[in-house]
Parts: sequence; C-alpha cells; structure tokens
Amino acid sequence: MNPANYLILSALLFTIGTVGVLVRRNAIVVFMSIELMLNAVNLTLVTFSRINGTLDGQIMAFFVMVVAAAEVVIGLAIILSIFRTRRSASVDDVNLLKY
Amino acid sequence: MNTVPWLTILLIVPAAAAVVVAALPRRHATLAKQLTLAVTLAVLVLAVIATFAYDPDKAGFQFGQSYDWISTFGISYSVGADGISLVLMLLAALLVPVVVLSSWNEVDGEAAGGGRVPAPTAVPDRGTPGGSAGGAGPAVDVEGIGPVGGAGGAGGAGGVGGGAGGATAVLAAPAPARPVTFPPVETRGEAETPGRRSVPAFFALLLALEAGMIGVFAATDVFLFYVFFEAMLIPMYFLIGSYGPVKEQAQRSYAAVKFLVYSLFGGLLMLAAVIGLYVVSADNLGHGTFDFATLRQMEITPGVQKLLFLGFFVAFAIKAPLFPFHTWLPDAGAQSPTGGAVLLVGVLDKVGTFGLIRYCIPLFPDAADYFAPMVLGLAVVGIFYGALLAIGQRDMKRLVAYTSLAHFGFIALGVFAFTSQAGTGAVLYMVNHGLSTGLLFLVVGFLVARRGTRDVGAYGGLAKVTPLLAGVFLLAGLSSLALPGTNSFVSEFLVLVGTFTANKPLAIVATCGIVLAAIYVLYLYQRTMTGPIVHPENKVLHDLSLREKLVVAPIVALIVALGVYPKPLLDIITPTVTATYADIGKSDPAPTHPAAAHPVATQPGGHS
Amino acid sequence: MSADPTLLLAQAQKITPPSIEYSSLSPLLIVFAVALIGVLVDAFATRGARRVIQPILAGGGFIAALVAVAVLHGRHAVLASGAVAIDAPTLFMQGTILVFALLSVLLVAERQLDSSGGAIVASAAITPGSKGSTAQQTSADMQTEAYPLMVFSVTGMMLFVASNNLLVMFVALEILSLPLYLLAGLARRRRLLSQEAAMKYFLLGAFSSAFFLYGVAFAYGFAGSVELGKVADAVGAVGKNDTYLYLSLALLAVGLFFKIGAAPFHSWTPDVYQGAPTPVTAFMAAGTKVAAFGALLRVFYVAFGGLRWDWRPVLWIVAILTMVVGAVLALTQRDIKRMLAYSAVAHAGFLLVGLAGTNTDGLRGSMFYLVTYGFTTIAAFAAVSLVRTSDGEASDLSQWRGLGRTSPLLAGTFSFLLLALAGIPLTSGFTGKFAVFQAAIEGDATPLVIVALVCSAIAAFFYVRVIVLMFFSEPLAEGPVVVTRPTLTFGTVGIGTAATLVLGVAPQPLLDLANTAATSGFVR
Amino acid sequence: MRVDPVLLAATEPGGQPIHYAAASGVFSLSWLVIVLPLAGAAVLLLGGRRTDRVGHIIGTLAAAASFVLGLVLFATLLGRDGDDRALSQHLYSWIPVNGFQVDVGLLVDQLSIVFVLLITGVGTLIHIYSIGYMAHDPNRRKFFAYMNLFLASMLLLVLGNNFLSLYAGWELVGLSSYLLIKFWEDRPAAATAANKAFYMNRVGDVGLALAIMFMFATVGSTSYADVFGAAAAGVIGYGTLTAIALLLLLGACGKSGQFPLQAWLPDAMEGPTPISALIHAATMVTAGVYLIVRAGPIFDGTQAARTVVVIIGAATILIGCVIGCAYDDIKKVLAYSTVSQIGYMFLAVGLGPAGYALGIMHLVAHGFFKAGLFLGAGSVIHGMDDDQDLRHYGGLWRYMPITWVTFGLGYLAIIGFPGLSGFFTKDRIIETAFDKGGTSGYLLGSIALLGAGITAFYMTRLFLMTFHGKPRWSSEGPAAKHPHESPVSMTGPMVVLAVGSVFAGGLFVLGHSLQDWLEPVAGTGVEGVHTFSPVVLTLLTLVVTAGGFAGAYLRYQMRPVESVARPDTEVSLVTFAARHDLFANTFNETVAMRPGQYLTRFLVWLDLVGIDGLVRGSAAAIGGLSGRMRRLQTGFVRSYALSMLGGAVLVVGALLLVRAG
Repeated sequence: MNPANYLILSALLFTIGTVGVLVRRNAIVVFMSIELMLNAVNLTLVTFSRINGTLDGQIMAFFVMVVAAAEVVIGLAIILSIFRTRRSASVDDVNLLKY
Repeated sequence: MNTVPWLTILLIVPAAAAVVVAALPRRHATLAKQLTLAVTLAVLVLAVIATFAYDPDKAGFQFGQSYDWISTFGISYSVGADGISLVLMLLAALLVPVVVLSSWNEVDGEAAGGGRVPAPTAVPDRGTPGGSAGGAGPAVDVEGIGPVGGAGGAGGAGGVGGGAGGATAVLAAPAPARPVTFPPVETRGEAETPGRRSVPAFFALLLALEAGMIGVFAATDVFLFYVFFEAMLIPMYFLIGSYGPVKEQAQRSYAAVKFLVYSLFGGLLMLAAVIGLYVVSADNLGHGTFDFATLRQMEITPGVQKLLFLGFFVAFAIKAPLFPFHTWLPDAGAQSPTGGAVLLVGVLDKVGTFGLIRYCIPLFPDAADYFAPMVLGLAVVGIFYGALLAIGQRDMKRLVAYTSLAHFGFIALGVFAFTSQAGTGAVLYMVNHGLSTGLLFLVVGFLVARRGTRDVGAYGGLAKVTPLLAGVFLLAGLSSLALPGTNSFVSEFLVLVGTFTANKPLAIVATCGIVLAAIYVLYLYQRTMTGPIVHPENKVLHDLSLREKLVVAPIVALIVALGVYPKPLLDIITPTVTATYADIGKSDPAPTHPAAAHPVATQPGGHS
Repeated sequence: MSADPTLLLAQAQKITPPSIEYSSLSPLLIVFAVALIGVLVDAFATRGARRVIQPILAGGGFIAALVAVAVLHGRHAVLASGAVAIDAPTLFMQGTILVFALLSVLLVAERQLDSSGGAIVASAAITPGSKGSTAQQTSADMQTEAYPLMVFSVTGMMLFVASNNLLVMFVALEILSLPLYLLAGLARRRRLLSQEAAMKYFLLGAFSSAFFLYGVAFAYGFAGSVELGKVADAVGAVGKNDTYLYLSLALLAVGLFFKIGAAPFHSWTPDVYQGAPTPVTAFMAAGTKVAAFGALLRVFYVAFGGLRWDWRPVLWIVAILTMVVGAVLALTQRDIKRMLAYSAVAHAGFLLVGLAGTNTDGLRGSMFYLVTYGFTTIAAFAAVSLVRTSDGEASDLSQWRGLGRTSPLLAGTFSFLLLALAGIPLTSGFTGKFAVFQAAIEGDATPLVIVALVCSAIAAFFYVRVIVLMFFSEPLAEGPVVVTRPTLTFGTVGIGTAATLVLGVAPQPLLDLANTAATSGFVR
Repeated sequence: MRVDPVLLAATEPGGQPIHYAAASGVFSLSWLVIVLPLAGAAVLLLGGRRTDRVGHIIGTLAAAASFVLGLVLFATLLGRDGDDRALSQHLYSWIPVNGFQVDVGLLVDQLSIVFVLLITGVGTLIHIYSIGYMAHDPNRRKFFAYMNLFLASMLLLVLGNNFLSLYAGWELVGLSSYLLIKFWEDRPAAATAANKAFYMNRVGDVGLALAIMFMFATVGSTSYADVFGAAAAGVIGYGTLTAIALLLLLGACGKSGQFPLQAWLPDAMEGPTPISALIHAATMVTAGVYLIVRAGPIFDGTQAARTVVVIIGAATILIGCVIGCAYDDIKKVLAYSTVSQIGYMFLAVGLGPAGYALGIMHLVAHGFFKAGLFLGAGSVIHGMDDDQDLRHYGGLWRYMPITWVTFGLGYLAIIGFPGLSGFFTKDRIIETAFDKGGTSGYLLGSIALLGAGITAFYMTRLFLMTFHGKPRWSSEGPAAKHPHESPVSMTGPMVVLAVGSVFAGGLFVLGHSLQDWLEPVAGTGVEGVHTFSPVVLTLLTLVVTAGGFAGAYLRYQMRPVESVARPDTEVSLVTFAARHDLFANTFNETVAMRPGQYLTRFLVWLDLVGIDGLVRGSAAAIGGLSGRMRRLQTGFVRSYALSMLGGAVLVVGALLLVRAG
C-alpha cells in the first residue's frame, strides 16, 4: 500500500486536531486536540522514515512522545489551577486580558 | 591655520553646563540662573573670538576636527565652520543669553505679571493624553482583577472615544487657532503653584538646546548632523510641553507632541535618505562614509539623487517650515515659553534652511536643479500664504509665527535662485530673521507676561501707557517688514534682486509680498498700540523694566547696525555661498548691457 | 507492511556512540547542571535558605556560563554528531541571553519593593478567593522553584540558538517554553490575570510548537534528515518533491514567528506580557526574542539559505504586518505593560526588516539590535515595577500622570528608555535601527525600510504620549508611590539604562563583536 | 541665464559712463547735512523724557544747522563753473556681494542742492512754527524727533548718489510720514490714515524696487553714474527702458499722491498741520517729481513712458481740482489742491527736458505758497479751537490780520495772480503744454488751462468762506469761539513763506536763472515754435483765472453761505462724486480691501480645516484604526488560535504561491 496515504491520514488527523483547538471550549479537550496534532506528526515522521528507509523518523517519534508527556504535565498543572480558581475549565471564561 | 578647537569647545561648554545645572537641586533656582547666564555669555564671547579667528577668504571648512566614532558605518565626529554655519552659530550664541535673561522670572511664575495668571481657556480639555479620557481610572482590585487594559466599558466605548481618545486626543486637541481669549483674573490660588516647575531644569534645557544648535551647525559629518538634528528636538519638546502657558495644559502638550511628531516624521524620512546616501557611497567608493566633503565630490545617478533629495528636503521643509508643512509652527510658537519661541523660530528653524543650502544643493546638484521650480513655487506661495494668514490672526504669537512662514518663503526663494546675491541674501536673512522675529517674540512675550493673554483684542492704545515697549515693538515690526535702515532690508533686497537676475516673473511676484508685510506688521501695531485704551486694566501696565531693557538692547542695536553696515557679515557669508553655487556650476547671470568700462566687481566706490 | 527486520538488524550493528565535545558544550552543561542543583536545593533546603541560595546559585551559574562562553570565543564547529553548532553567532547570542538572564534574576530576587516578598507568588497552589489567598499576598516567602525554572528556560534558549538539528531545535523550544508557561502563572498579585496568561501562553505555545514539529517532519520527509546542513544540501539538489520543502519551511516559520511574536502570531504577546509577573515579562521580552531570533536566523540562513528568494516576499509581508500591528495597536493601550508588549511586537517587525536584507550586514544588524533592545526593554519593565500603588504595580497609564513632577528621576530615566525604544539618536535604539535599516537598504529592501520608518514615527507617538503624561499633566491627588529605596531593581534599571546610553554613544566595540560574529558566519 | 528678446534687440557699444567729480573741501562734509538732523532725532528719541524741556530747541537747531550748511554748499557751488557743479562723495561700501556693489554715497549737484535748500529751509521754518503750534502737546519732543528724522530721510533721498540710497530715503520718509500722521495715536482715524498712507506708499515702493532690480539686471549697477551712462548711451533696449521708467513712475505716483494712488494724501491730513505743510505739501510729496527729473536720462529714452506721465499729470490736475471744490474741510481742500498742483509738475516733467526745469520751479514755488497756506490754515484752526470746517468760519480777517495777509498772498500766488510766483511758473507750464503741439498739445494745454480756472474757483471759495462774509460762529453759547491771532513763533514763519511765495517765481524766471542753473542736470528744451505767443496765452490764462474767481465770488461772497452743507441727497451728481473723492476709496475698498479680507478669512479657515485638518485627520484615522483593531484582541484563546491558523495558512499559501510563480 502506498505510504503516501499515511501522510494524507496524518494530515487529516492534524487538521482534526487543529479544528478541535478552534471549536472546543473545554481546556482539557483543546489540549487533547493539540496532543492529537502532535501524534499526527508522529505518524508523519514514521511514514517518512519508512519512505526514506531510515530509522531517524521513528526515533524522533519517541522524542516527540517524551516532549508531549512533559507538556501534559505542565499543561494539566496550569489548567487545574485555573479550574480550581474558576470552577470551570472553559477556555472562553478566561478573558480578562483583552484589547 | 589656527589649531584651537573652537567648535568643540563651543559644543562642550554648554553641554557640560547643562549637566551641572540639571544636577542642581530646585531650591538653587537663582544659582542656576546666574550659572546659565554666565556660561551662555562665555559661549557668546568664545563664538565672537572664533569669528575673528575665522578667515573668510580661505576655502573650505575651518577649525576642522575629525575623529572616528563608529568606524563600522564610516561615522566620525567631525566639525568645521564655513561662512554659513559660522554666522548661524554666532546667532545662536547671541540669542541664548538674551533668552536666558528674558526668561529670568518666567518659570517662577512671576512672569504672569503681578500675579496675573491667565484663567483657564474656554476650550474643553479634550487634549489630555493618556486615555484617562477613556475614564478607566485605577480599577478596583476585586481579588486580583487588577486594572485591566481597557476593562469592560472603557474598552467598549473607550475604543475610539477613550482608548483611541487617549492616543488621538493629543492630536485631536482643540485647535488653539480659535482665538484663545481668556479674561485675566487673579487666580494665583487655583493656578499651578510655580514651585512645581523646576527652574534648574528649564535652564538646563536651554543649555542643552544651545549645545544642540551649535552642534547641528558645526557638524561636517552627515550622520553627526542628523544626530544633532534629532537630539535637538528633545529639549525643545520639553520646553514647550512643561514650560508653556501655565493654564493651557491641553494645548501645550498638544503643541509639543505635534512639534515632536512632525519633526520626527521628517527626521525619519531624512534618516532613510541618510542611510541611502551611506549605501550609495559604499557602492561608489567601496567603503561607506558620512564625511560631507567626500560625499559632495561623489557622483550620484540623477534618479537616486532625486529620491535622496526628497528625503532631505521634506525633513528640512518641515523644520524650516515651508508651506504646506507648517501647521506645527503656529501651535508650537504660541505654546512655547517666550524664550523657547525665540530660539525655536530664531535658530532651530534655521536648521531647515541651513540644511537646504548646506546639504540639499551641494550633495544633490542635479536633483536640486530638477526640483528648484517646485521649491521656488512653494516659497512664493509661502510668502503670500504666511502673510495673509498673519493678517488674519488674533493670537499674537501665532501671528508672529505665520510671519515667519512668509520670511522662510523668502529664504527658500533666495537659496534656490542659484545666484550668489540671492544665496548670500538668504543666509543673511536667516540671521536677520532670527533677530527681528526674536525681538518680536520677546516683546509679545513681555505683553503677555503683563496681561496674561495673547489675544490682540485685549490690547489697544498701549503706546500711551508703555511708550518704550511700543517703540521697540514698532522697530521689531519695521525690521520684519524690511524697512531700509533695518537689517532685514539688506537681506530681503539681496534675495529679491538675486532672484530677479535669474527669474524675473518670480521675483516680481515675490516683491509684491512686501506690501502684505507692511499690512500685517502695521495692522498688528495699530490694533495693539494705537487708538484709545478700551480695557481699563491696560491703564496700569508698566513700561519696560531694566531687565527687559537689557534684553532688547543688544538686538535693537544689531538690527540698526546691520541695517546700516552689513558688510562684516556679508564678507563672511559671500565667499562660502559663491563657492557653494560655483561647486554645482551655477554662476551669476551677467548684466545684459553692462555700462561700458564698468568693472564687474567694482572695488568699493569705484563708480562714484 | 512492517519494516524488514534484517534491515533493522543491519543498521543496529552499525550504530556507534556519538562523540560529545564536553568542553565546547560547557556553557550549556553548566547552566543545565545549575538547574538540576536548583531543583535539589528546592527539595532539601529550608524556605529561608532557598530564598538566599537560589538566586545566588542561578546568578553564579549564569556568570560561570558567561565565562565559559567568553573562553570558547572563536570556536567554529558542529558538535555532538551534528546536533549542536558552536560558532560565533551562537556564542554571541548565548552570551546575550546569559546577560539578560542575569539581569532578570536580579528582578526576580527583588524583595524590597513590596511589603511582601517580591513579585513571585508565595504558593501558586492556593486558589485566589479561598481563605489565606489574601494572606499570601503579604506572606514573606515565594515559590522559589521560579529560579530553577528560569535556569531551565535559559538552558533551552541557549540550546535553541545552538541547535544544528531541527529535532534538537524542537526539544530546545520546549525546554525554553515549558518553564516560561509556568513562570507566567506565578505573579503574586492579580492571580487571575497571571493564571490566565499562563494558560493562554501554554495553549497557544503548544499549538504553535505542533506546527513547528510538523514542519520538522516535512523537512525530514524532504531531506531524509533534520540536520540543517543536510537540508541545505537537499535544497541544492534537484529532482526532489519540493512541496515538502516549502511546507516544512512554512510550518517551521510559523513556529518561530510565534516565538518572536510576529503578526499575525502575536496575539498572545500583550496578554501574557500583561499577566505575567513583571520580572518574568522582562525575561521573556529580552531572552525569548534573542533565542527565537537566533533560531530563526539559523534556520533561514543555514537550512533554507538557498531559498532566500522564495522566502523573502513572505518575510516582507510578515515584517510589514508586524510593524503596523505593533505600532498602531500600541497607540490605544492604557496598560503600560500591554503597551510595551505591543512595542515589542513592533520591534520584532524592525528586526525582521534587518533579516530581509539577507546579507551579513543583516545578521550583524539583527544581533546588535537584539542586544540593544534587550537591555532597554528589561530596564523599562524594571522601571515599571518600581511604580506602585497599595495593590501592587500601578500599571494603568492614567496612574502615571504627573510622575515627572513627583519623582523626576524615575520619570526621566523611563522617558530616556522610551526615547531609546522610539529610536532617538544618542540612544542604543537609534544605533540598532540604523544598523538593521542600513542592512535592509544594502539588500535592496528600501520600500520595507520606508514602511518601517513610518511605523517608527507612529510608534514614537505613543512613547511620547507617556512622556506627555508624566511631565505635562498634573499629578494625581493620591498617585502611586515610587520606591526610592536602593534595591536590586535599581541595579537592573541602572545597568539597562547605562547600556542603552553607552550603546547609543559608543556602539563601536559591540558592533565589532557583532561584525566578527556575523562575518565568520554560521557553521554547517 | 534667460535674456528677454527686447534686451537682445538693442546692443550697441556701451556709452561713456558719466563721471562726477569727487567731493572735496567743504563738500566732503556734505554728509553732515543728513547726519545733523539724524543726530537730533537720535538724541531726542534715546534721550527720552530727560530731553523733554529742550527737545524743540535741539530739533530746531539741528534743522537750522543743516540749512546753514546747505547754504554754504550752495554758495560754494555757485563759485564753481557751470559744468563742474556735480560732486559725488563715496562714504562707505554698503552692500557688496560680488557683482552687486552698492555704496552709501552722496551726490551734490544743481538739482539736489535746490532740494536741500527747499527741505532744510522750509523745514526749519516749520520747526519754528511748531514750537508754538505744539506748545501744549505732552509729546512735543517726540514730534520734533520725528520731524528731524524726516528731514534726514528726505535729505538722504535727494542726496544719494545711487538708486538704492534713494530707495532707502524713499521708504524712510514714508516711515516718518507714517509716524507723524499717527502722531496723535489715540485717534483711531489718525492711526488708520497713517496705515493707509504706508500701505499705498508701499505699493509704489514695489515699483521703485522692481525698477532698481531691472537696472541691476540690465546694467549691473544701481549708481546714477552707471545707469544714466548706459541710458544716455542708448545701450538699454527700448522695452527695458520703458519698463524701468514706468516702474519708477509707479513709485513716484505712490509718493506724490498721483492718480491712481492719490487716495491716501487727503486722509493724511489727520496729522498735525505743520506736518501737512512740511511733508504733505512742500517736500515729501514732491519726491516723485524729483525722481522723474533725476531719472531724466531714462525718461528721455522712452516716449511711451513720458506720455503716461503727462496723462497721469493731466488726469490728476482735474481730479484734484474737482474734488477740491466740494470739500468743506479746509485742510482737505488744500490737500486736493496739492494733488492737482503736483499734477501740474508731473505734466511739466512729462513733457521732457523742456519741462524738467519748469516742474522744479513750480515745485519750489509751490513749496513756498502751499506751506504758507497750510501754516495759515493751521493758524486759523488753532484760533478756532481745532475746528476745520469752512462753513463754521467767516469774517475772520478782522480777528487774525497777519494770518489773513500771509494766507492771502499765498492764495494769490497759487491762483497765479500776476507778479506772484504761481503766475510765472504755472503759466510757463501751460504754455509748454500747448507748445507740445498737435492734438495732444491742445488737449493738455486746455486741461492745464481749465485746471487754472478751477483752482482759482475753489481757492477763492476757500479764502472767502474763511476770512470774509458773515461770521458763521458765535462768541457766546456752548460752542463759543474766540478767534485770535497766533503767537509770533507761528506768524513769523508764515510771513517768511509769504514773502517767498511772492518773489520766488519772479526770481526764478527772470533771466531763466533757475532753468540755467538746472540745465546741466535737467537738460534744456529746444525752444520750439510757440503754439500761441506767450502774451496771448498769459492773457488767456488770466481770463480763465478771473472767470474762476468771479464764479466763486458771486457764489460765496454775494450770497450767504449755509453753515451746514446740503446733504448728499440734494446735491448734483458731480458734487456728490466729488465729495466722495470720485469714489477712489470705494474703488480701492471693493477691488483690493474686501477681497483681501475674504481671502484672508478663507485662508485661515483653509489652514485650520484643510491643511492642519489633514494632519489631525490622518492622526485621528490611525487612532480610530487602532481603536477598531484592538477589538480583534478579544481575549478568547480560540480566536487567537484562529488568527494563528490564518497566519499559518497565509505563510504556507504565500510560499506555495512563490514556488508556483
């Protein structure tokens, strides 16, 4: 099967993730969408590594996962503190800073 | 070639003094004044000595000095004096002490004429910058919800009305051109207590300004010139903004900002041209340089010349100012303290016209040739436009400012007529205008100080009460309408006759401008000094005080002296101007039918 | 379907451990070590002790790293099997970052300004509104984790400018960003704003880094490697599907533009700058810009240098957008930190102008500009933190009325800094502008320069506005008080201002430094 | 450089420049003539109140001294032989710029010395007169200072040896005239009149200035020697010469109150009467005539310009006479008579060399009798408590005999009573006008003749209404008047002037004394054929004059004079027009003033709303844009993300576009 299709798939996933960031209100979900984007990239990397016939892509994917994990830690901490303050995880509620 | 670094000394002395004075604590006001006066007088003396050390017949710059500054960009600290810059430095050195003396009491509020402080103007205080207009004061801190930029409603309506108001208010400020009439009332109490305005700071600013003015004329490195050109703005800006009319906070900050932004705008365009010049030099000579002498030898393709010329020209046209870049001048002129106005119109604006003849023409001859008709046109328009507007003013300081617009028209005319007579006349005009308009501003300042209003309507019949003041006023006016026997006549006639030989129609039109000059001067005099005294409070005004006499005396003397015997200055100016035009291949048109056996340049009295 | 195992095996045998030149990496390593030690200190030292040890530790680490950088000067090599490049520009920017970090540490360590202990919250965990939250506003202790976080972030920045490999660059990006996300949320006062800033910064940052990463992937897909040098070679080569190439360039650019706060990726800047604790804001404004620009320069010059004629137009568009947005929007700001944020955006635009020259002059100019801007902006934010009301900083412009009358020294200094930002001669701001614009005109980007100058005129207007406010209007009845006790912050302001002045009057030495750095160029 | 074709047309070899002998001996002191009164003015002005008590003495002495010096110079000149009476003195180099070399220098020759004597002589007399006239004025010192200043300026005007010095004097007399007209500054009318005078003079000055520029552009110098040398040599093209001449004429008209710039002169009567006598009758207003005579070499070269001069002269004669008949204000009538008399002079000098001397003769004679008349009028006004209305006078001869006599002599002189100065000078002018020959000769002659008649009419009217008939004033009641003779300090000068006006003309004409004296400067007219024999013409003139006299006598002596003028509604159109200065002011206002005011208002508006509005508008626009743009910063993370996405799309799109293109 043509690996290019995986690229298309990952592109779709990436787009879905992007759209998710744009349309979802809940901070957690938004964040998950971002993770989705990262994983879409992982898929791309792996696919390319397949296409190029080198392992680097796959190794990179691992790097990305690690980084993503770190991001999760930070992200959740921040979102949690916000949630505790406002009793809401909606990203639309936090807009004191504007204009 | 004498080796005394006159210019550097002239630069350092006031600059250093500025720092010292600024460092003085407020309570040492008198010390600050005395120190400033002493220093400025010293500078004047130095300048005069330098003038004597100057040899008019030697070509090129004298007292030259040059040290590398930013070698990466071929920038150097290099100064030098030629006939043009020397006389202008002299003018600056002369006017500053005069101004210092004239502003002796201005800052301490005494200037408001026996406790007379103008009551707040009728115009609404819309000009207060900083978006406080937006009404978003310090917001309540409900558990950390601190003052948020444009929180809530302020953000809403405030967007334009408030927030934008904050920004635009300064520029959308009430146009002071609407006659600022405020009945003088005893309002010491609610008037801003004079102590608020730091006296040392004021005089430090004056000194800084002097250093800047000397520097801008002395610089022979284009970059250095630009640096002074811009740096000079700051002290002037503060002079207008914090020492303008006490009660007109809105208008004065409006005027100050307008002045600064206008000048910065021009300056930035010039910066583009300056950098362009550097790049061109880098391409032509291999290594970029800002050295004026080198640059003027450089051949630039006409197309590029035009662009660079425009860059410089607009900056200078705003500075000078020429029609239609002038609208900042009336505001600045009206809102600056008297001393500031004198220096602003007397010297600072000369930087514009100076730049035209020093930089625009020698550096970009082809472009100068190409644009000359445009400039001449603007100049002539300016002559009439300024005069007519001056006739139409009721605010005396604005009026004087507009007259300057007309005078700058004459100067620009002379500069771009490309004949040595017109050019010399123009340069001399710069000096003379500094004296005559300076004196006008001083006298107007005296009146305002006595009466607390700039509105012509508040005066009338003063010649009876204050004959001396009226006399000086009239003399200043006569000088500004270029009556023979006063300094301005010589320069104005030179400009006109020089222009005439090159371009008859233009000169004829311009000459008609002298009628308008008579009207705006004498009409002003008539409204203020003659007729019956209508306002009782004018009956008690006192005539010139001794200090004021001392202030005007030197200028009055010079006005007459230079009118009767301008030769010394002319001898300094002429060679440089002639060289400048010869440099770009312009020579005076010969008389069409010279009287036979009439040597072209008669030695004095040769034909008598 | 799955990869052929023999192939994997064959490669597995070929793997050789890369050689690491520890000496050349010493700056990075020092700072990294310091960060780790900091964590340990936080774990074991007592509260009081931490507050003393941490700043000293961090500061010392930075100084040591700075020394190391100085020692390394002239090194020009690709290290760690192509992961890291140590060359003149790298060292220049690493040094710059370290200096700014040092200054910022002073600000963070500041305790005199307030009745309480400085700008960092006592305990971020306590929710605002709950009981004790008001108590902690005045409590004497602070979240000392801030220091290690800063150090980590600095590590990331230094790696960011040094990375010669897109993946490393991504990692560095995260290392520098993640701590900043947290730091943004640590303001002692106005917790809500602080937390909001943190969240916005985090979400958007993560979003952008996703783009960046996607770009990395495409680069890999195009060149078969993520080493800048290899990518560059691939660009040179023919017959490849360069859609990937352009995609990767675009997406990488998006990530980097976000970091430097270029329009239309700037929207986080004002909010975060306003919400974050002022010391952190200063640190971000100065440090992040340097780091992001370092990376940007490296990517554009080294990896995609061959495409410069293709990315120039894009750069033009972004630069113009950035300058206009920054200058125009700052006009109507009423919060001073917010205004400075927009001015930061505008300055990013000016920097891009220098980059648009696409020549060594541009490189030199940008690096010089970064230094000057960093000093000025840190000093400016520090000065802001000195003007306080009962509830913390008086950041609302209207509170600054007449400050020139009540406390002329501070107002004067601040005005000077503003004028520097506006680019008035005899300040470093002017020299910097001159440097980048000269490069741009040299590189036939004159129209861009004209736009830049018009924008500077507009920008000048709002800087001047503040001066008008401070000097030409009447002081408020109960205006903010200005802290006069000599403190660390004063040090920062002083150093920043001095640098601004010196770099304006005698910029030659630094220019020489930048010049040598630029001419020796990037290693690849 | 651009050269206009006319100039190219005439390029014959240059002629010989005129050379004046260098001043030596007493002439090297001629600068004192100017400096003395100037010093007087300086002392009085700078001295301030300290010199109040002695002010008038100093002033008068200064004037007298310079008169004496003038006499000495004159005497010395007489001693020299005819063609060696022009001495030029170079004082110092004034404006030297390469080709443009202007010196301050003096030229004492037959023409200028005549003026020196007239100015200083009459001037001194009027100084003396003023001592009495201004006795009660608190600012008498200033008055004398200004008068001295005027003398100095006027002397500079006539003594300068180049056109720029002349121009300097020209504008300075304008200044002194301005200062003296508005001497009573608290009278708005005075201030206005002064400004009007200055403005209209400035219009003339523009002409003079342009003429000088033309000279420099053409000849490369402004000194009489070079300019006249070139003009005489005929190297200057006709067009240029005419242009210069006409521009000079414009200047002359402005200064001498000739049509179309005559309107300021009557208003100038707002000034103190001695001023009207000195400046606006005897000396300054005749400067125009001096200019034309001095520039004779130029005018000789251009018939066209000369024609314009005569036309203006003739027109002005009539205008002056007609209006003179209508006014009831004694000084205004005299003012208009001045206008018309100067018209005669213009007519004369317009006739070329033949007329120059006549013009000067009439000028000098006029200087005497008109000054006398004004002083007399001043004395009357003085006696009638500053009432200037003829209709409030009557039968005054009994109360102020000396004034009556002196005034009477002046009156007879001006109407040309046989034997008195006016008789000789005016007749000669009329005669020469006819001698011009052709239709134009007849036309001009008859105009001059008619003018003589009307002059006789209105002067008689003036004289009778003032001194004869029933008193139209009462010595009782609220408006009680007690006419009385003036002090000797005032009557003295009047007597002297009266004597002058009686004999001056005779002295000049007998044996052409003045004409011969002036001959080297003014040249001499060829004794052409007489259209009428002088005798016939004289008789004719006498008849016409008698007619005018009779008319006035019948109307104003035989029939009583109403003490109030008939309102405009009942008088004939001519009278109405005359009373309104033939609508000169109306014309000026509608053509120049009003439009100017509207233009000014418009420009003020334009500057504020237009140009400055543009600036402020653009600023406001940017501010508004900013205000609108900050709306985009909604504070919602998701919209930020959207903008970022948009940016990403933009960048990607742009790059792919570049790649495609």
